[in-house]
Amino acid sequence: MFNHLLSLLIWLPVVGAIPVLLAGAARPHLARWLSMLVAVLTFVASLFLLQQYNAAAGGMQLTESYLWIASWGVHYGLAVDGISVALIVMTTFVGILVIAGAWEVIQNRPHQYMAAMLMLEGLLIGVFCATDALLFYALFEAILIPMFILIGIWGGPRRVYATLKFFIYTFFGSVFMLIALLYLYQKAGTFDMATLAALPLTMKEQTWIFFAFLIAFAIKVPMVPVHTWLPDAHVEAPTGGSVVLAAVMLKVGTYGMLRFILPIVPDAGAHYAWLVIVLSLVAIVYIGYVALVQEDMKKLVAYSSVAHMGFVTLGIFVAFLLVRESGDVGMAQLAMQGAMVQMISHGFVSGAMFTCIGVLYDRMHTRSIKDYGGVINVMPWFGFFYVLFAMANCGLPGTSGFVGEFMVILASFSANPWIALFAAFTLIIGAAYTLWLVKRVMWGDITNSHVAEMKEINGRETFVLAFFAIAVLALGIWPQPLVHLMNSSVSQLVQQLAIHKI
Amino acid sequence: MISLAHYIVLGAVLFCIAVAGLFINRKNVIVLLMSIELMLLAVNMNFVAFSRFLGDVSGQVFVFFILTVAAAEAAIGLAILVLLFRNRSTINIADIDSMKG
Amino acid sequence: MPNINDILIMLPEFYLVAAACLLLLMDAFMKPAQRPLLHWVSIIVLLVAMYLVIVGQPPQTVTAFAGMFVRDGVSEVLKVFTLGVTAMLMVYSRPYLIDRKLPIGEFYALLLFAVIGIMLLVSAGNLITIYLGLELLSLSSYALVALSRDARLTSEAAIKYFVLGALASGMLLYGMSMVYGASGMGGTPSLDLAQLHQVMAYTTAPTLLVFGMIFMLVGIGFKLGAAPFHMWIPDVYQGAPTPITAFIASASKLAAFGMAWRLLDGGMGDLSQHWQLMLAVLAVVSLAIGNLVAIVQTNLKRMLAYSTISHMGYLLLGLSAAGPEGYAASMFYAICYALMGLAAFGVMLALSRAGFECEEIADLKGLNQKAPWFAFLMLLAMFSLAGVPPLVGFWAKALVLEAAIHANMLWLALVGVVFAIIGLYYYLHVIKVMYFDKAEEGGTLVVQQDKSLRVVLSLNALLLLALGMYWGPLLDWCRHAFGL
Amino acid sequence: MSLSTSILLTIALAPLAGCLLAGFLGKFIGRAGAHGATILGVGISCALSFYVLYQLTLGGAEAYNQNIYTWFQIGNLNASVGFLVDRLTAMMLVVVSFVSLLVHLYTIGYMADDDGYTRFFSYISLFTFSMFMLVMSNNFVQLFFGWEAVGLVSYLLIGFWYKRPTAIFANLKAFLVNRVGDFGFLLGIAAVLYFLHTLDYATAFGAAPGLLGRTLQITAGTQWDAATVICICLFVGAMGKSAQVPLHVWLPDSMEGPTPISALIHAATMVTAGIFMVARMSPLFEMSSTALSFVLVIGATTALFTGLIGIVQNDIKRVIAYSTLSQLGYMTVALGVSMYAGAVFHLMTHAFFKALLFLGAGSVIIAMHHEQDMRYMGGLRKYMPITWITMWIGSLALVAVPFTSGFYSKDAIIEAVGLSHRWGAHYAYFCVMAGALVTGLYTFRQMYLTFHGEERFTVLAQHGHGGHGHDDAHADHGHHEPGVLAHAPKESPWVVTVPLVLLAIPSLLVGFFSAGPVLFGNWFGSAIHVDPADNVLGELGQDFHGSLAMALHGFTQLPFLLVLVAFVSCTYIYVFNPAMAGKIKRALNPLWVVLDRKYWFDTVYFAVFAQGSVKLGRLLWQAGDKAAIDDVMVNGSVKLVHRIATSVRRLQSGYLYHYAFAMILGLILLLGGYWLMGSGHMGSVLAGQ
Repeated sequence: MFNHLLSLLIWLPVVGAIPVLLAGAARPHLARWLSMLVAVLTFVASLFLLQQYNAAAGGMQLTESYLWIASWGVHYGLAVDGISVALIVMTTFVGILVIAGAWEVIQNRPHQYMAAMLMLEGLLIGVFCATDALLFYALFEAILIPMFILIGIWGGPRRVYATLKFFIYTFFGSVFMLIALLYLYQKAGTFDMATLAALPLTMKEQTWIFFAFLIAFAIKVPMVPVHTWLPDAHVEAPTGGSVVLAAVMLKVGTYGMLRFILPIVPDAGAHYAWLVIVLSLVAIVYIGYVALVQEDMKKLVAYSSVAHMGFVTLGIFVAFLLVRESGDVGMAQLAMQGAMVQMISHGFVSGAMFTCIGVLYDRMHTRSIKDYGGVINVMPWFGFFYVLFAMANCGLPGTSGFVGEFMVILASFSANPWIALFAAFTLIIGAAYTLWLVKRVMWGDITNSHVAEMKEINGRETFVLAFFAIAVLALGIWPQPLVHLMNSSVSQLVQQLAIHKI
Repeated sequence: MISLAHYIVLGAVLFCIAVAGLFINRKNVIVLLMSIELMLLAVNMNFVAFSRFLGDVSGQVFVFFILTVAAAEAAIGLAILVLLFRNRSTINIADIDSMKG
Repeated sequence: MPNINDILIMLPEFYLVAAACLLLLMDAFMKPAQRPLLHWVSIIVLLVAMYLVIVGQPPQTVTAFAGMFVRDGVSEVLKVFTLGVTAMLMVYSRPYLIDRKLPIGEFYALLLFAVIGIMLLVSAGNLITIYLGLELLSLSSYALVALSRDARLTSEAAIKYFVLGALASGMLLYGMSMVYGASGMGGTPSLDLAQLHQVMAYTTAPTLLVFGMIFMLVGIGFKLGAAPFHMWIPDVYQGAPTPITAFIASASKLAAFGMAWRLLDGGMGDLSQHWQLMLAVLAVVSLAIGNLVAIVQTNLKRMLAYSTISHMGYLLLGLSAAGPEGYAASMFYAICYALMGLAAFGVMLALSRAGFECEEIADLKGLNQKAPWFAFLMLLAMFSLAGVPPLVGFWAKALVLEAAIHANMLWLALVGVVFAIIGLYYYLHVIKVMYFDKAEEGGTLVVQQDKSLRVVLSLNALLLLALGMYWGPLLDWCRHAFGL
Repeated sequence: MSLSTSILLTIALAPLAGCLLAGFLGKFIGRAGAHGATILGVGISCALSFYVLYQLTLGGAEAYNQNIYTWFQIGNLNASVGFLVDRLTAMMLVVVSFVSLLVHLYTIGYMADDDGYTRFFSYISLFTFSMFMLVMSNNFVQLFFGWEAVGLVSYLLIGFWYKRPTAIFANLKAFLVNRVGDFGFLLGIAAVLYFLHTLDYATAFGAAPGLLGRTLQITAGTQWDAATVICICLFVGAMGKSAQVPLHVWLPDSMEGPTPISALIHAATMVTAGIFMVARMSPLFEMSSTALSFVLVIGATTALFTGLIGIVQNDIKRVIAYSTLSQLGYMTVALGVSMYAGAVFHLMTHAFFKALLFLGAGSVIIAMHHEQDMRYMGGLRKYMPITWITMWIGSLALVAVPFTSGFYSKDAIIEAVGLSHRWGAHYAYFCVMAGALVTGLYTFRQMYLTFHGEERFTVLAQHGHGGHGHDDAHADHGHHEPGVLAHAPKESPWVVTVPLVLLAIPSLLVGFFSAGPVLFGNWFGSAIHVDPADNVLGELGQDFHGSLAMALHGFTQLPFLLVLVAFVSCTYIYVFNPAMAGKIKRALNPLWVVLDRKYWFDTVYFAVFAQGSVKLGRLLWQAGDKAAIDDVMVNGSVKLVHRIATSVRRLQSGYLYHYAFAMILGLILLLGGYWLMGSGHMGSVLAGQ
């Protein structure tokens, strides 16, 4: 029954979106419950996946492969390794919370909203288990459509600018990746990622392909200096949109790096690792400062996402340095593992932060920090969650936010103390912008009469936030299960780093 | 003795005149129709010359077709011309610019 | 001596000619009340023709009338899609014609003649057949453009189309005459494409030949609407009645591809190293002008006109690869483009009615609130035109890009994608208007109630999605047509 | 026999359970339930801690070192949560749990009328748990966990009265300054991992000797000694946590929190975590005398100069806060001369008498209706005798009068510094010696201002004890002008005074009984490693002949004389000639200003780091993100495309003849292009035939 588990995971939400859409604007409640049903079923399916996947063995499992386009040898190829499994489970988990979070918040055409969300979820899952480069690319691009709609219809005042910027920005990056893929197809005669990984390439070719890939994924992650679409998109997107964007969509970029840059162009990757590392450090420090002065809560958290994703890219490419220069495989695994954990953790933390901001926004209809102050006085329980997630956001041990950053910093010290020095700077700047936000929003006496009228979070919101909190704490207190899930896959990735293709 | 080259040159000259007529003339649409006819004549000149000198009739056959089509073309052209005149009571090319950009 | 075989081979064409003439007679003797009947009649006629084409499909290439007429894979594919596309188009245009009281009979008859022209053109084996097909198509198109007699823009569009078209075919002919001459120098002169293929090898006047080729290139460029021979496209698209625009944008692009392939690969195959680069240049210019100018358009038809130009640029990418893969990719592109364009214009037709032409982009404001389904169909069409997966437009682009890379023209592929990014903007703009803008009060949007239109249009748009999900068969068909 | 895991787990988790109960179910179990649950939890840990101490000292149990569960396992790197319980830990456990228990008790009285009653109990229990995790850790990861967790609780508690702008400023400041320390600490851990390939104490300490001669390439050409890098990085963490100059600025502000936590967190336990950590890391620190000199100098500076500030403070809690800073300096100095045992010993005694002083101050503050300014106190001794006496006991211990516990710890440190030959020892010796005088000055001044002299407050007409004097909501807005009390001050309830008494006892006696074994008896055993070469404590031990002799000998020593001087002068100034204080202040005005401004640390930090970062951030945002990337690159290119488009569209002039001309042009270009570059092809083609 599990032979087509992955297909099920992809198609269940995508197809499930159709009845939701058909429920129509007339029957919003039917649409909501249907979508919740679909989301829950998907989550259950992903739990089966978790149980089916043999973490100890590692490698690609639950493979499905059908010839899709014969004349091009394109396969409908799906398979997962530990990393994909983790990401997929996170996606489905967040999927439920997003649907619940939008429950009665979205009044304008909820059926379309929910349907778009489900489509998005399905496509994202697809991205995480595609083993055929062309399939990956198609899904990679296709996720833009529902997100474009989500931001454009249910977004804020400048939503049109934001969503166009988001779409064109990301599209811009990926077309070069398409060229690179087609070029690889010329050489290899297939789009199968495993085969491409084995394809020998000269340094010149690798360099060009590397940059083609890099621009595509760097924009998605996003890395400095191609990150400016993210704050706008986040600020304008509806809460659910922001959550999915931050929690899952950004991961597509780093995931792509793992699946394409590492195995296909390892030498160029190693040769230009310093570039990515520098950019990541810039993201951590520079963006930290930028986040510090944001007046808009969502913008602030969006910038902090950029900084946190900096750790993911940092971890991945520090692994290059460690393997190629220090030859320290153990440390490389630590770095890579740290990047992976950071991906998952950031999914939960940023998702939770955006949900919190959504909760505030639904009550006050403003995201500007100066309108708040003393919220804790009227919403103590919400305050608890908010502070918890804030602490996770500035990497407090015991929360998931700490684990990944800790691993990456530790590992990068072995590569070069200076990298660790700049990376560790996030301890200070991260705490600064997050806690200053908390100070201005949560603490203090009530100055704004509207704040005084705010209602404590209701059951639904508590449900959503509580689940996020559980995830954040669980990962923080006992990351080993997650680490174990990805460990063998990570070590295989790291071994690939050492392979020279020239 | 007139060689093939002369005919070809003549055809080319006719063709150039026709083309020139097409974009130098800015007054009258009728002139455009005439230039088009002239262009076709240049083509026919070529075909006939070639087929005569290379001793192959297919060229001349083609010419017949061209002549026929040209007639039809002229008919439609004039019809459109009439239509144009009825709609705007002018056939001055410089005035036909309501669609641009 | 023509024998029965020749007749059989050309049966679909003969049948269509007869049908078209019959249609004219019916139109002449019918009472106005019955005229709408012609609509169904002509659709059936087309479907029957399609059937004839399919069943009569020869196992391998056959020729008729001493090679004047060729039936091979390519012609079959193009014919099938031409007929299909035109049939769909007829469905879309019925309400339009009725609302505006346009002369139904002439419309269908002319459309049929145009289709016959296309069918001749795509299976021409001889310069004469090419010319005849082309002219049959062009002349009927001129007339069709001028069909709504009392519109200012229409007549202007018609005259521009006519004059430029005549100029183009004049150049084509002039080029043909040169080629004919060149073929005679050092060998037996001929108008037969198959024989012209050899000319390069023996001719003593190669320059003449290449010049002829270049003149013919102008004709091809004009028919495709590739810059700088594109000037007619925006004005004609905007001025012509929307159904005609749709026809020019869909069926006659198939014809243009067929003609280009016949002439370039069939006739001038040996000169590929010359026209390859020229086509590449045309492609780049078309991509640039089409995509750039489309951005600043406010009229939807005009915007689609410029987008056509850019799409022809992509099509040329495939052609300029000068190999069967490239041709297959181009044909795939032409077919997909025909479907996409048809869908887009179909939505416009569905939203137009007596006294209201839906052709400004602003007319689509808030369509998602008024008619979500049609907004969705338009969304599919737009994303497909923009080349966003999972819609077929993306795969078409991918194919031609791959062909270009295959022909070691990486730079061309890069130019292609860069302009794809610019192009993205104006398609997204349409979606933005439909989905993100509020419909203004008392908006004029009403969807045609015509069932057949709704159904066929939906199928058409969903086909873009379906093909995007599973485009293998179509591609295989195209490749098979080129013997791959 | 060995310690049982379950006992240790109970010690750690009992307070956590109490915290969760009080925190999440506070609404249901009510105030009594809340303090009942938490006190029970801490009580259990306290009892068990004493049991563990007993086991380790008299019960003959050997140190416990086991992993509880694997935190993560990557390759051969294993990060676990585990306990290392030796005598060092046991002592910390006892101190922490004991003080914590008393503070819990005390809180019942102190916070009686506060709205956040249950929340407060949940916080301090959470703190106790975190502190246990810190001291019981057997590896660096868990250490860091506890390290930051106590920081978090400190953050929450400083900002406990979150309505006060000063409070929420102070807690942010505290957290950030601590983060600066943690920044170094984390790098230190990274360095440990890099050089020793483990995060586990035992393994790391075992491998520590291997650090000898290993270096770290910082920049091309500069090699730093590995041990020095590790130790200094780790010590930076200690500087943050234990408020050593220049990272001391957060501690005085932390007095914004309720007094019980000032006693518990910011005097007795958390701030000493740094000291504990360095003592725990002694095997590493012994590898680098450079690092130790660094520690020494920092400590000495802190000891003297923060003490000086204490002299000019008027807020009773701030005086004690600065004295805490100064005492932490003493401990650090002790570390600096590799006298780890001494440092920990002083840590313990200090915990008792400083907690006592804080709680006493709290008692005074209750009596004064949350008036903390000593200028409006005076003559309180007749109102609150217990507080008065216990605080005198604490003060005597603080100034290290012989026989008090403070004497044994502090005097030993001073002596040891005198003996040490480490670089910077002389400077340190001067500092700690002068520090003794300074300690005396601010301590006696405080006592006199508070309990002696004439009453500088006025009492309004008596009316019923609304107890709203305790009400912090009132205190926040301070709408009673200074020095005016609703009703006369009175002794605090028993829940307040009992802890005072219970703390006074160890403050007096613990030194006398434990000085011998702990300081000179190598009581810590393997827990602390000292390189024999510079084992000053050992030297000191040569002429140690029992606590009694040490105390008597102490009377003749310079430190005691300095204290005497301080006592006499304070007595004269504040009892017999109150006007004198003002005169001296005027006379030494420049000095007074320097101290009053706290050497301008805060001013500079705020201007440079706080405002500076904001300015920098704004600059980067506007110039980088907005201008350079968005306006120029992104929107700029869009505008460019648009401009090109608008110009290109003009080609579409609408005139037929232009269209025709364009076509001709195209033709000519193709022909010309062929003419220019095509001939080459022609040649090749013709050759091919």
